Amino acid sequence: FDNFKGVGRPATPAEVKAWDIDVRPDFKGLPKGSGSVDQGQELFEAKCASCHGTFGESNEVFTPLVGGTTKDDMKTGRVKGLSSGELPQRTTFTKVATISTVFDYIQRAMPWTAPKSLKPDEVYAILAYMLNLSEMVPADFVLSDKNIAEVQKLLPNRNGMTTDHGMWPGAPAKKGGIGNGGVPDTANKACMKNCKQEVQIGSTLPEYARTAHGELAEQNRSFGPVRGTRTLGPEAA
Amino acid sequence: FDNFKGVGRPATPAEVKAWDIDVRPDFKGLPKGSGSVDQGQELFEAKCASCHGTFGESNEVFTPLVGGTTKDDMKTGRVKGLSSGELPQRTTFTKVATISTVFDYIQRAMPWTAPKSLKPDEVYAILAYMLNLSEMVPADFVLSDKNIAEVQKLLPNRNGMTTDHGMWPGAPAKKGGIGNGGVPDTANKACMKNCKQEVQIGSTLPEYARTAHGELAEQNRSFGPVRGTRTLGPEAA
Amino acid sequence: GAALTAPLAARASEGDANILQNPAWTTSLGQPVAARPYGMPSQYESQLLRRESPGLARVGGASVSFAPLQGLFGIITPSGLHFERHHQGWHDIDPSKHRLMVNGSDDSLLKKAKVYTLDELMRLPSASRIHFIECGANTGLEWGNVAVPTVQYTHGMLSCSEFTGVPLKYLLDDCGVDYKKARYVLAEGADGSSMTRTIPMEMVESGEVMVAYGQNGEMLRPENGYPLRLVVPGVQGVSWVKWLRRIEVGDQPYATKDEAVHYIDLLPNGLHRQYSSVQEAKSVITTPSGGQTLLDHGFYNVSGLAWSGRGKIKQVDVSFDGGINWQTARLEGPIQNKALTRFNINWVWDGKPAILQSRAMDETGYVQPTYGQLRKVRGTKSIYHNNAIQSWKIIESGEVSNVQVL
Amino acid sequence: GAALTAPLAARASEGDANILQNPAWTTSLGQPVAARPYGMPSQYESQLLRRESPGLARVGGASVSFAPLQGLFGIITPSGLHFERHHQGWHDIDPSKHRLMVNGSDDSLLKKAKVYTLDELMRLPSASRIHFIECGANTGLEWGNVAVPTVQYTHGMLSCSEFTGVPLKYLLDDCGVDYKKARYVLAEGADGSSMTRTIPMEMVESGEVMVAYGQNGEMLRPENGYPLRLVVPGVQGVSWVKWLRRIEVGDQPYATKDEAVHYIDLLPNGLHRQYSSVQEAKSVITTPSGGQTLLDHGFYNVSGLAWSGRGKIKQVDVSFDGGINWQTARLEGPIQNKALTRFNINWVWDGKPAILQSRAMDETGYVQPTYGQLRKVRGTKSIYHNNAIQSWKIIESGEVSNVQVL
Ligand code: HEC
Ligand code: HEC
Ligand SMILES: [Ca+2]
Ligand SMILES: [Ca+2]
Ligand SMILES: [Ca+2]
Ligand SMILES: [Ca+2]
Ligand SMILES: [Ca+2]
Ligand SMILES: [Ca+2]
Ligand SMILES: [Co+2]
Ligand SMILES: [Co+2]
Repeated sequence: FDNFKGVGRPATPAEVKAWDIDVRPDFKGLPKGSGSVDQGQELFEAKCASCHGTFGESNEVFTPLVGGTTKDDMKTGRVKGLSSGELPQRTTFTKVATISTVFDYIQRAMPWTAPKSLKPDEVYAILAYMLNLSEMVPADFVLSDKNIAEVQKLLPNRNGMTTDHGMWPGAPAKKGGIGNGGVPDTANKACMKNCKQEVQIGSTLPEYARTAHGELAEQNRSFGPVRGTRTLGPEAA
Repeated sequence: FDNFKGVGRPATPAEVKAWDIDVRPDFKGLPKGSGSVDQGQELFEAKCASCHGTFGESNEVFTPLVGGTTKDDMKTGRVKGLSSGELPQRTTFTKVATISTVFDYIQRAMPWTAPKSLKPDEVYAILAYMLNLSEMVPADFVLSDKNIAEVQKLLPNRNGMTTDHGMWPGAPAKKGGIGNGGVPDTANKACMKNCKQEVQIGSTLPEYARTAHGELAEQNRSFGPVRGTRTLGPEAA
Repeated sequence: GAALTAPLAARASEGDANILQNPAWTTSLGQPVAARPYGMPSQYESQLLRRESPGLARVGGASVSFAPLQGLFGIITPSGLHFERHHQGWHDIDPSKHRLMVNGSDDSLLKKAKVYTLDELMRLPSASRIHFIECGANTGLEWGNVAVPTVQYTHGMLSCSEFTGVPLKYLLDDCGVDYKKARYVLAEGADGSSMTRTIPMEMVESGEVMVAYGQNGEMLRPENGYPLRLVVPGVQGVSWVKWLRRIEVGDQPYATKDEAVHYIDLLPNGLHRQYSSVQEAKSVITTPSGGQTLLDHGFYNVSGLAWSGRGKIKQVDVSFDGGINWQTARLEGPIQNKALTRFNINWVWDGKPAILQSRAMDETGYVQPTYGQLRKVRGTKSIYHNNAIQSWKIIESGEVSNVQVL
Repeated sequence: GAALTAPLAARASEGDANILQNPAWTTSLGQPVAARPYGMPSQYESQLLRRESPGLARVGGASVSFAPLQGLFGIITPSGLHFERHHQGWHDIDPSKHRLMVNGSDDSLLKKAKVYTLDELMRLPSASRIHFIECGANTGLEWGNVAVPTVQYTHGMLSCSEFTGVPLKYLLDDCGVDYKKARYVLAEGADGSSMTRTIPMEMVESGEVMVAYGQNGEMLRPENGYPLRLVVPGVQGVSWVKWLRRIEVGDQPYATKDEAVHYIDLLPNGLHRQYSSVQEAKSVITTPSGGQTLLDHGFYNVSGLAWSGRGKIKQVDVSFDGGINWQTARLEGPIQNKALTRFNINWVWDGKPAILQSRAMDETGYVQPTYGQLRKVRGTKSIYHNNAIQSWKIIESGEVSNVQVL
C-alpha cells in the first residue's frame, strides 16, 4: 500500500507550534526570551522552593538540584566528586552535561503540580537563579536565548558523558553512529562443570532489610510449593 | 525423574469411596438399592417438580426431561421424531442412549440447589418415576441395581448414537478405537480466484434479532475504526 | 456520516482545540503508583463486557456469557473477559481445602490411587502453553440461519490464554497407570454439577493435556476453574473440566450427561454423534464485524482470529466479495499449536457494498468449510461444532451485518 | 516444620475431611454467568499485589510499583499486576480527545507533519507481538550489595505482554520521512512530565517499534499509557513512552532529562554513559526465591524467567551449588524475540543448604555475567542495567534469602 487513504491529516503550523516545545543540545527549539537571577529567585521561592528548598538543596521531595560542583569542575567540565567518591549525592548539576536539558525539562514539566504553566521568560529567570546558586553566573546575570550557549561552556559536568558503550544500536561512532556498535562489556562463558574452586559470597541480606518491606508471609500465596517467610510478629524466626 | 519425592500420598479406601460415585454404561459404579415409581413420584414432586414440572414436562428452567418418545421407539431403540423432524423439542429421553447417564447425573447433580443430597434408593425411585412418565415401566415398577440392565434394553433412543466421526482422536473403530480415525466431514479447497459464479445468500439477520441483544452502540468502544451500530432509540437507523 | 467524523477533522482553521490547548492531563499531576495495587481497565472501556445472549438459557447458573471479540486484539483474551459456561454456577474455592484424587475404574488399572494438594501439585514439573478454548456450542445458534447480530454472540464462546500446570501424564505415571488397559480418562469437577467428561488417553499420552492452575500469569480465575482445571488442547471447552477434583482412568468411555445428552451432534438421519470432541479449523473476522458501522471510506486493517483443534494454522484467506476471490492474510506470529492466531489484511473500502469472509487452513491441510458444504453432511440441527465460514455484509451506510453465504 | 505440612497429610485414619465430607461448593448452586461482567482474581489471591519499595522514592507520583514475580506463572504478566513507573503520576485519558502528532525537528526531514486520531490509527495495519518491558533501573538497588529481600523488589520492574499496534515506520512513511537525514526519533507523552526520550531510527526501520494501543487483548491500562504508548522491544522501559502524543524525527539526539540526568550509568572513572538503552540478557529464578520458605524436602520444580534485549533466549542454565556446576533448564516455548522466556528445571531438595542461580544465554551467544565480572567494568554506582546473575541461598529451615555470589 502506498497510502493510507482517509487516515490522518496535515498538522497546522499552530498545532506544531503548540506541541513542539522540545529544546535540543544545539538549542534548536529554544524560545526567544530572557530573565534575571533576581526575577528567578522570586519565581523559584514562589513556585519551586516548597519542594526543592529555597536553594535547590532539598532532599525532601526529590534529590537536590544544585550542589556538589566546584569552580574547578567548571574549568575541566568534569565533576571530580563523581570519580573520587566524595560526592554525598548526585545533584542535577553534578550530572547534567547539556544546559538545554534543564531548560527543556523545566519548561515542559515544572512546577510538578502545574507543568507547562511557565512562560519562556520565567524559565530563563528560574534557570538563571539556579545557575547562580551553582556559582556559574553572577547575581546580576540575565540569561537569554542569546547567551545560553556561553553558559553551556561553563557547565561543571559538560564533558562527563560517554556514548562509547554497546547499549545503543546501530553503527559504531567511527562509522557515523554514537555507540560502540553493540559490543557488550562482559564475556561470561557457559561453563557447566567444576567452573570454580569455591563460592565467594559478596553480600548477604542485612537483617534490617529483611523486615523493611513488611510481612513477607503476606506477599506470597498461602498455598503452593512455598510460603512467604514470616518476618514480623511473634511467629517470625 | 522416576519419582516425585514427597509429593502426593495414597488415597484411602474411604476417600475413594466418597468421591468415586460415577456410574458407567456397563453399570460399573452403580450403588446397590431400589425404589418404586410411587416413592419416586412423591420425591419428584417434592424435590424436582418446581423446576422440571410435575410430569418432567416443564420448559421453564430447562428443556423437558420426558416426552417425545413412542412405544415404537422403544422397540427400535431409535427415536423417530429425531429424523422425521416432527419432534417439537428434544427432551432428555429422546436423546439419551444409556440409562446409567441419567442415574449418574441425578445422583451427582440434582436437585440443582442441593446436589448430592439424594441417597441411592431415592435416585432409584425418582428414576423409576421418570421411566414410568416415559411409559417405559408400569406404575407398580420397582427399579433396582438388579433390573436396571433390563430397562436399558427399553430405552427409546438406545441405538441412536454413533461414534463414526472424525472428532475423537486415536485409532479408527476397526483398529480398536471408537471414532473414524480423524477423517473430517468436508474437504473445502483453498481456491483463490473466480471460485464461483455468484454469491448465494442463505440467510440474513432478521430485524427482531438486530434489536434483541440490546443497544449494539453500547457494546463497542466509542472510538476506534468503527462504532457500534445504533439499533435502539430515536437515532437508530 | 459527518457527525461521526467530526472529531477527525480540524475544528477551526487554526487547528484542533485538543492540540491548541493542552488537555488537563498534560498540565497537572496524576495519580501515584499502586493507587490500584491490582489494576483495572480504563473507565472508557466500560462497553466491552462479557454478556449473555437473551433467551439462550433460562437460568444464569446454567448459561453462557460471551467474550466481546469485537473489541479484542491479538490472541490473549483478557482473563476478566474470558467467556463463561457453567452448569451449576461458579464458586470461589478455598485452595487450601481443595484436593485432586487420581483413581481407577478398577484397581487393576493403576498401582495406587493418590491424593494431591495444591501445595504438592505446584511442586511438580510445570509447563506453560498458549491454547484456545472454544465451547462445542460456539456458533451453534447459527446452524439453521442467521440468529444473532454480533461476533460476540456468534463466536464469543472462544478465548485463548497462556496456561501453566502439570502435564496430566506425570500424575498418571506417578500412580503407575497401565496405559495398555486404561484408554479413557474421566475428569470430574468440584462444583455442584461435579461436571464429568471422558478424555481420550491418546491426548494425555501426547503430553498436551495439563492439570492447570495458572492462566495468563496468575492463578485461574474462579469463573474459569480456580484453583485447578483440565486443559485439553484442541478439544471443546466442556472437556476442560473446571474446579477439577478427580481423575479416573478407565477401560471404557463414561457416557456422562454432557457427552450422552448434550454435546452430541444431531445428524439429518436422526443419529447423534457421541464423543465429538475436536474443534476443527475455523476463523472469523472481528473487525469490522456484525453490529458495527464503518466511519468513513478509505483504508482499513481487517482483523480476525483463526484456530484449529488439529494443530497450527497454516494460512488464512480473506474475501471481500462473498467468496469469489480471496487474498492471503498476514499471520501474527509465533503461530502456535492449538492456539488462536491473529490475522490482518489491508483493505480500502470504496463505499460500495461488500461481503467479508475469512477461511482458515490448518497444518493438516484441512480448509474451513462453507455453510453449504457443512450442511450437506450435518444438516441444520447439529447445535455443536459449527465451523462454517462466517460472512459479514457491509452496505453503503457502513453498517455491517451478519449474513450467511452458502 | 510439622505445622506447615499438616494440611498435606491425612487428618485421620479414614482420610482427609476435605474429601470424606463434600465441601460446600460441591453441594450447592454457585453464582450465575456474568455475575462479574469484568472478572477479577479469586479472593484467595489478595496477597499478590504490586507494591512500592519503602524509601525508594519520596513521592508516589514519581515512583515505582513492582510486579509480584514470586507468584507469577508463564510469561504473560497479568495487566493488573504490570509494574508501574511514573514521573508525574498517571491519568485516565479520554481517547476521543487524544491526538498523535508526527513532526520534524526541521521541516526538511519529512514531507508533511501530520495529526492522527485514535479512530484513524486503529484503521492502520496492526501487528501483535509479545515483548518484555524492563525498567533500566531494575535490580538497580543491588549494584553495591544485597538490599532487598524478595524477587518482587530485586527484579519486579519487569513485565511481559502481547502488544498490538501500528509499526511506527508506517506512520513515518506516511509523513514522508527522509531516513537518510532523520536518524533519531523523539517520543513524547501527554502526561504532566510530557516524558521525552530519543529512540534510534535503526530500531524504527527494523519494524519492531510500535505505536501500541492493545495490551494482552484489550486496550492498554491507564497506568501503562492508555490509549497509546510506544513499544521499543529490547530497550529499557523509560523509552516506551506512555500516553504517547508526539513523535518528532530529528538529525540529533535530544538529551532529554531522562537521558541526560537519569538513566545514565555512572562508571568508576566518573563518566556517565549516555543513551544506554538495550537491556542485555538476564534471568532470575522466581520459585523458590528470596523471602520464601520451602515446606518440605523432596521434589521441586524450580522456575524462572529469562530475557534479552538482543533477541531470543537460546539457553538457560541453573546451578544449585552457587555456580560451580550447572544444568540446562527446559524452556517453555515458543521462544520469542525480546520476550520473557519461562524456564523450569527439576530438583530434589535434600534439606542441606544450597545456592540457586540461573544464567541466561541469548541468540548472539552473550552469557549473563556474574557480579564479579560486571562490577569489574561498571563498578557499583551504575544504578542502571544491572543484569548480574542472581543468587538465592536456601538454609536447613527452608528459608530462602538474597545473597550475592561474585
Ligand atoms: C510539588 C513538588 C514540586 C514542585 C513545586 C517543583 N518540583 Fe521540580 N521536581 C519535583 C519532582 C517530584 C521531581 C522528579 C520528577 C521525576 O522523577 O521525573 C522534580 C524534578 C525537577 C527537576 C529535574 C531534576 C533531576 O535531577 O531530574 C528540575 C530541574 C526541577 N524539578 C526544577 C523545578 C523548578 C524550576 C520548579 C519550579 C518552577 C520546580 N521544580 C517545582 C517536584 C517539584
Ligand atoms: C432449582 C431447579 C432444579 C431442581 C429443583 C431440579 N433440577 Fe434438574 N435441572 C435443572 C437445571 C437448570 C438443569 C440443567 C443443568 C445443566 O445445564 O447442566 C437440570 C438438569 C437435569 C437433568 C438433565 C437433563 C438434561 O437433558 O440434561 C436431569 C435428568 C434432571 N435435571 C433431573 C432432576 C431431578 C431428578 C431433580 C430432583 C431430584 C431435579 N432435576 C431437580 C434444574 C433443577
Ligand atoms: Ca478521514
Ligand atoms: Ca510431603
Ligand atoms: Ca468410577
Ligand atoms: Ca463448553
Ligand atoms: Ca522539536
Ligand atoms: Ca522505566
Ligand atoms: Co449442557
Ligand atoms: Co527518573
